[in-house]
Amino acid sequence: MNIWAYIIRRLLLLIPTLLGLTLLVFILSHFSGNNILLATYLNPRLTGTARQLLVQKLTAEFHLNQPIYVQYFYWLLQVLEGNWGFTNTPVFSGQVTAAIELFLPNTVVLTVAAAILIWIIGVPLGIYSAVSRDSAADHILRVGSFTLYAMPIYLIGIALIIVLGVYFKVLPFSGVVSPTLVSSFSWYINGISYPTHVILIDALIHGAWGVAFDAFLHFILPALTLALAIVASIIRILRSSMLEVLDQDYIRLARSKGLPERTVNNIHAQKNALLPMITLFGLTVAGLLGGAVVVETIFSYPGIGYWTTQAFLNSDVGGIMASTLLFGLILVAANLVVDVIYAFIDPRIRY
Amino acid sequence: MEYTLNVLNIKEQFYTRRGIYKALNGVDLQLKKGEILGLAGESGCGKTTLGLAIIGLVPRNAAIIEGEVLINGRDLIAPLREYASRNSKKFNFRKSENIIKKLNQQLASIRGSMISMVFQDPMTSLNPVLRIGFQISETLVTHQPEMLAKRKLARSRVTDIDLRDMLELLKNGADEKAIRVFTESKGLQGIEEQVLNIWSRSDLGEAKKEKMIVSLRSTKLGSFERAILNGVKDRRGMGGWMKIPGLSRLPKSILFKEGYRKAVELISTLEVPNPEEVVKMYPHELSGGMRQRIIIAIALANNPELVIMDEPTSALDVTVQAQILELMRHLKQRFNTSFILISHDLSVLSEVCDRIAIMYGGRIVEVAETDMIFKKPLHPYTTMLISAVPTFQTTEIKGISGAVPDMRDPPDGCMFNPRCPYVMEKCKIVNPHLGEVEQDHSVACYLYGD
Amino acid sequence: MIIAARKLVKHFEIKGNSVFGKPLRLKAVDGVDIQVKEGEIVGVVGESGSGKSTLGRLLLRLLEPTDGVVLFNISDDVLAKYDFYIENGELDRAAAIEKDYSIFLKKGKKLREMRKDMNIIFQDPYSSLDPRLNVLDVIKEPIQATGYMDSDAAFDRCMQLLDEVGLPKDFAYRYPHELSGGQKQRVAIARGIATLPKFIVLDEPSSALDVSVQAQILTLLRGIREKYNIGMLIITHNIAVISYMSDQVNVMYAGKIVESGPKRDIILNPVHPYTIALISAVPGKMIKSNRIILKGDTPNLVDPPSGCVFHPRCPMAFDICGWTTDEIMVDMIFLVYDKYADKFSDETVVSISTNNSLIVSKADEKKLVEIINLEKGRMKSLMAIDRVEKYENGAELKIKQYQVPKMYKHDGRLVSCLLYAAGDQKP
Amino acid sequence: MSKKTSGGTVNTRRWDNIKLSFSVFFANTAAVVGLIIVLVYLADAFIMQIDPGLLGITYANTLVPNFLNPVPTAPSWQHPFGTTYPGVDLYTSTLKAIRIDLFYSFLVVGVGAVVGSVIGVISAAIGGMMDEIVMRITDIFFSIPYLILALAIGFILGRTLMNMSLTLALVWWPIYARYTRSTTLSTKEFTFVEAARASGVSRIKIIFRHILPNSLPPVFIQISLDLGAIMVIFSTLAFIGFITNASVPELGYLTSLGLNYVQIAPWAVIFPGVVITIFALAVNLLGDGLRDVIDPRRRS
Repeated sequence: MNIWAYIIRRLLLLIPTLLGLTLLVFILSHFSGNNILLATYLNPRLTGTARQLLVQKLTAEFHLNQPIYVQYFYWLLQVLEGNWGFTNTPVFSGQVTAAIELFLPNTVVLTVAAAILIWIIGVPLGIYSAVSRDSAADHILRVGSFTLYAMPIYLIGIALIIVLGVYFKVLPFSGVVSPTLVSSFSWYINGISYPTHVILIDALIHGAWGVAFDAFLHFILPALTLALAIVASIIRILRSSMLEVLDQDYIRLARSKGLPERTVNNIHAQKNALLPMITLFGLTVAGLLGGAVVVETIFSYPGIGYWTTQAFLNSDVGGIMASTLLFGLILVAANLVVDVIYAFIDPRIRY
Repeated sequence: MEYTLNVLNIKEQFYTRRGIYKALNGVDLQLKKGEILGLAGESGCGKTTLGLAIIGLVPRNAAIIEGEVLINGRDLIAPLREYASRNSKKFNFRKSENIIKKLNQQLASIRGSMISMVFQDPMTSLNPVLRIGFQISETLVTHQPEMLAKRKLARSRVTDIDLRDMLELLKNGADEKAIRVFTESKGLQGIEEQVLNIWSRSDLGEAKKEKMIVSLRSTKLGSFERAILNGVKDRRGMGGWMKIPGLSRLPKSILFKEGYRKAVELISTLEVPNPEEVVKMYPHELSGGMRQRIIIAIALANNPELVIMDEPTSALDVTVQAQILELMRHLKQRFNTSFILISHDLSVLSEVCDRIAIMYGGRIVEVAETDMIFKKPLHPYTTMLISAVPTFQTTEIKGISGAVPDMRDPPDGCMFNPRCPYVMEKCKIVNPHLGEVEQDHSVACYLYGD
Repeated sequence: MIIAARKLVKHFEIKGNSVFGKPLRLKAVDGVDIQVKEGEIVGVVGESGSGKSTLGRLLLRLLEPTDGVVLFNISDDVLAKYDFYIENGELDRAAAIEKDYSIFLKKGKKLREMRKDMNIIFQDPYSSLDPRLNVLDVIKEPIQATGYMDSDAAFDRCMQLLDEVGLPKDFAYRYPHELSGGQKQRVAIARGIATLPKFIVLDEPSSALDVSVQAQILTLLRGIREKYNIGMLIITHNIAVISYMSDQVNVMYAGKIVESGPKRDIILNPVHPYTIALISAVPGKMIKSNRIILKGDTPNLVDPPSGCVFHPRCPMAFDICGWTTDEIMVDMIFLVYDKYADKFSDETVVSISTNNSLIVSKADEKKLVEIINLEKGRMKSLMAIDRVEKYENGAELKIKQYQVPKMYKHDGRLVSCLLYAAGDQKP
Repeated sequence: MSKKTSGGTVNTRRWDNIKLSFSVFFANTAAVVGLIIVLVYLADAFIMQIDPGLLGITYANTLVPNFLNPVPTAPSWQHPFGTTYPGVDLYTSTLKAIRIDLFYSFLVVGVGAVVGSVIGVISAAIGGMMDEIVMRITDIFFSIPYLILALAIGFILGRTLMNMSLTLALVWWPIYARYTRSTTLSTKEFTFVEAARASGVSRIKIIFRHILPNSLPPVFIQISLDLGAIMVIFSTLAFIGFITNASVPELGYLTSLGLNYVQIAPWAVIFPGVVITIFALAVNLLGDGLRDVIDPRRRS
């Protein structure tokens, strides 16, 4: 079957998913009546008659007097145009799109760093654990990954804080940069030259090495927590998938060819065990995004997740709905990319 | 008598949760050079276990408690036996796994070069994510890198005139030997098999063959490449710098390229159509019959002394099975290799085997030449097995009453005694040993003496 | 006839290549006529993918057909009438007969009653018994589901059945995983004959078993036929089993029956090229000498060969067996670019021009004719070239129209091969 | 008569089977440890429900603060786990919290599993358009990270314990729907289903007699395995502030109470966290052992 036909089919499947996703968010924001939708788009700073006028304007714009499916349609139009409403939380107050612009880069950097860590740590350990099955190292790895798997993310974070932050005092564990340093760089305070909204990168761009180093230290614990929370399942799944592959007929044939054990493991077994892991990457993204909410909250790391919990705790409907939609879009996109990559990489065309 | 393979009193057990499964209970087997031996029996009789034990591929819950597998006098499975005899009471999975890993390392130089195996299911035996050519050339690069180097060097040295001379010779009906003499006189060893293979291909027209032979001469090799190939050819450096991961990549990629060429030649002799395209394919693009040919090509790639074929045609259709059996008859003539052909189907064995051994309950109960097994079966089990198979002529078939023994708790004495119509008192006490009752006809049954 | 199928067709839809286009259709069974008499064993033999299992399931209405009818329990003269109506286009009258006998038109109670009269025994005894039911429940199932007997009688009937299939009575309370393969198959047989059906499909009943057990099972099945006069359809890839079991034999290839007739005639004197090759391929010492080795594999059923489905592999194929321009082009390309490359210029191009002609540009038509005549013997597709004409600077190859074989009567059997087309049907 | 004697042999054979299952399970030491831990947790919950006085606890449903000494104190004889803000004894609070967490976790799993498996079975059994629609709906649920979705739904429903478990059930059912659907579909493929059809068994009877009994057991195992994971997520939601009521003994909430004192009183966050981890770990170990028992491959 033609790979492009598959990709087109996959893209077509995206349409119902996206419609469903937006519909779900719309229904959620609509659940207690029109006023919540209105609240999303009402600039919280306005008062008095100006507010009245806006309510009228919004009612007209979103056709709030009409049946709900008409409202959905107009809401969808607004969302497509980039009008996601307003958010009002202690960490940010204003246009949702501005909030996303501010918080999203931090979350992206955090999750990407964690994802890289996960694969660097998880893949070799998982394979090693399977290849040296029942050895002492395998037992330790299994107990370790089992325990990590059972731990709530926040406990992993707190444990790291207690050990590395409180007991050894080697790493900071709150915010993205030390408060004492903030005054030393004017570009941050004034918000003038703030191209990526990620202090670590911005500091590097400005050549502020001291700030960058400090930001990097702040970055280690959140990234490590997020990575540890997910890596356990990667190790476990990879181990069992590798063990399954090692039982296959073609591995027996490879051995009967007289290939060195190293070649059997590295070429014949690993390739087959790692290929399905690509599809697992989509699941990893889901785990990472969910985990980011908790991790960012614990470490006061200014990402989407932190903003979401703040919105949640402060009853800010604009923030909640926007981040739900945003996370959904990211996940859908990630799954799409994974499926397409997999279609290209796996020679067995199985779709 | 010099035997290619000598299996002596091999006993193998599997440790399972429900008890010890006694898979092999003292098997003796000899195989002459160039012989095809058939191994027949019903499921659970231990025929596949025996095949795997010979090549040393045992599962991790297996223990070989006794016996030897001698290939050209070398004892293959000694470590397993020694481990099992040291730990006869307790069985430890982790230790057994370590022993098996060590055994795999030890046998790596023998497997694929001296002894190789073809497995039952062609659909699952090839690695789904590696190209056919890679899977064939892998075994060549591992065991015969110098041969590959020689081929490539010969191609770089050969001149147009040499090739045209050879073509002339072939057109005048020269045989293999004449070409060999010619290449040796020119110092071009390695080119002759390439020329001969192209010439003997039946899927190509003459004009194309000529074109291919003339274009065998390759462009000049770089001096670095030449140095590497010379090193590989003289087996220099293979032990040393070839092992360093980064450095070995270049020679390996050169050798693999050559391996693909050799793979094309190999599978073209196995009558695979369009071999040039097939080597670039993945297994799932081929039919079952074609995959089995590829697996046979892998097994034969290094001209091994012994090939064990475990039910090579059972998963295939009758007409495809006929193709493969036909192919095996050709191979028997071409290669001077010994085969062990394992099958539950006596009629398949009767087509290609010189001798047939019948297994029951982890033992060989009868061995004889193929004709003798059918004309004059001695063991009651053999007789009953043959009369249970329906053929075009038969109007009456007889099943064997009773069931195969539970090998976790096998009967005392002869394993067949609970189902045997001629059972005697002593059958239930002591196992009869396999003795020669006629020339080249051995049977393990008290009906024919002790 | 206990059962008769007419023009039975089953196409499975599979995921297609195009995005919006029609799904591809796998033609598993493509126009099959078959019938089984009371107490007769009819064999269907074929290789994997020949559609034989699908046929068995259609006859029991375990699958709904794409087209065609299956008439159940129909007397010979009614069937003859039906065939007559169909042949003469009297469809109303045919439909009236279908209404009474077609299994696909039965509903509700009638359907359940029909189920009482037919059953199936599967190949794999491991998955054909529910692991959570004991033997008694398994055997009781058809008795109770079809209302054949009430609950008390059913128990005694089960005991009787266990005895019948050679199992001790205390097996009634065992679970499938406690039984060996042969014992499981005996239980499946007991379930199959529990309601004393008139017709049973045996789908590879012995393929998963060892030969010694296979012999027991086959003998048991033959005994049951003798005793109860049940009509059976045995489906298998094993010709020896067919030869041992059946009275009539049907050979299937790529969804079609290619030869059908009494066992003796077909096994000992096959006439269809495929049957000849299939029977000669059976391993064993006896018939090795004149074996025919077929080239290639069974065809892709999504896009089966045109004309006779067997023609690409047929050693006896001739000009109108179904050669298409595609097939001829492949062979012409081999000749022009490979075998006789020295006789053509490098710029020669082979292309398909219309439905029945090929263009070879920049080539001498005389040379082409010479080569075609020379190679006809080896490359059967070239036989379909009717004539070679000059065309611009090259040549045009005109292709003969192929014919689709029907079932021809020949030597006491039906055979679907143009070689045996009778006088007036002769091409 | 014959019925009786054979019944006897059935019983012994069944007993052998059970004995084998037990021996397989008890050969796995980790699983046995898991079982014991789970039993201890259940016993604690039981005592808290019936008579908390047995463990010297008076108010099983609320935390008892001590505003006289709100700052966390280190573990001592009086407070084996120490105290957390505002002067709450951690040991007794944990004992109380186990009951609350277990109850709501069971609720989530129960509601989610019932809804999900019913939808999954129907979807697989009917197939066609119905199946397609169910698949698309679950796709939509899977396209949002569950924690976010839980926050969004929780936001609408309101922040109470009961709503929190309803929220999680809403987020969780698609997982069971998918899982049940796949096991049902694979059971449908077995020839015994076809054999039943050939024997004239009706569609509905086939579903109840053949398909469900064979496809539900693995679902049940999965469900029991999820108990640990659900408890972890439940406490996570509580930790990030789902619960507003300040006196609920819930493990995640207990952890969050000590968060501000992490530098001076690490025990205040470690103890409640460890209690959850141990339970999740035990459930996983137990599940592994159970899987050994039903998997015929691992049995032999």
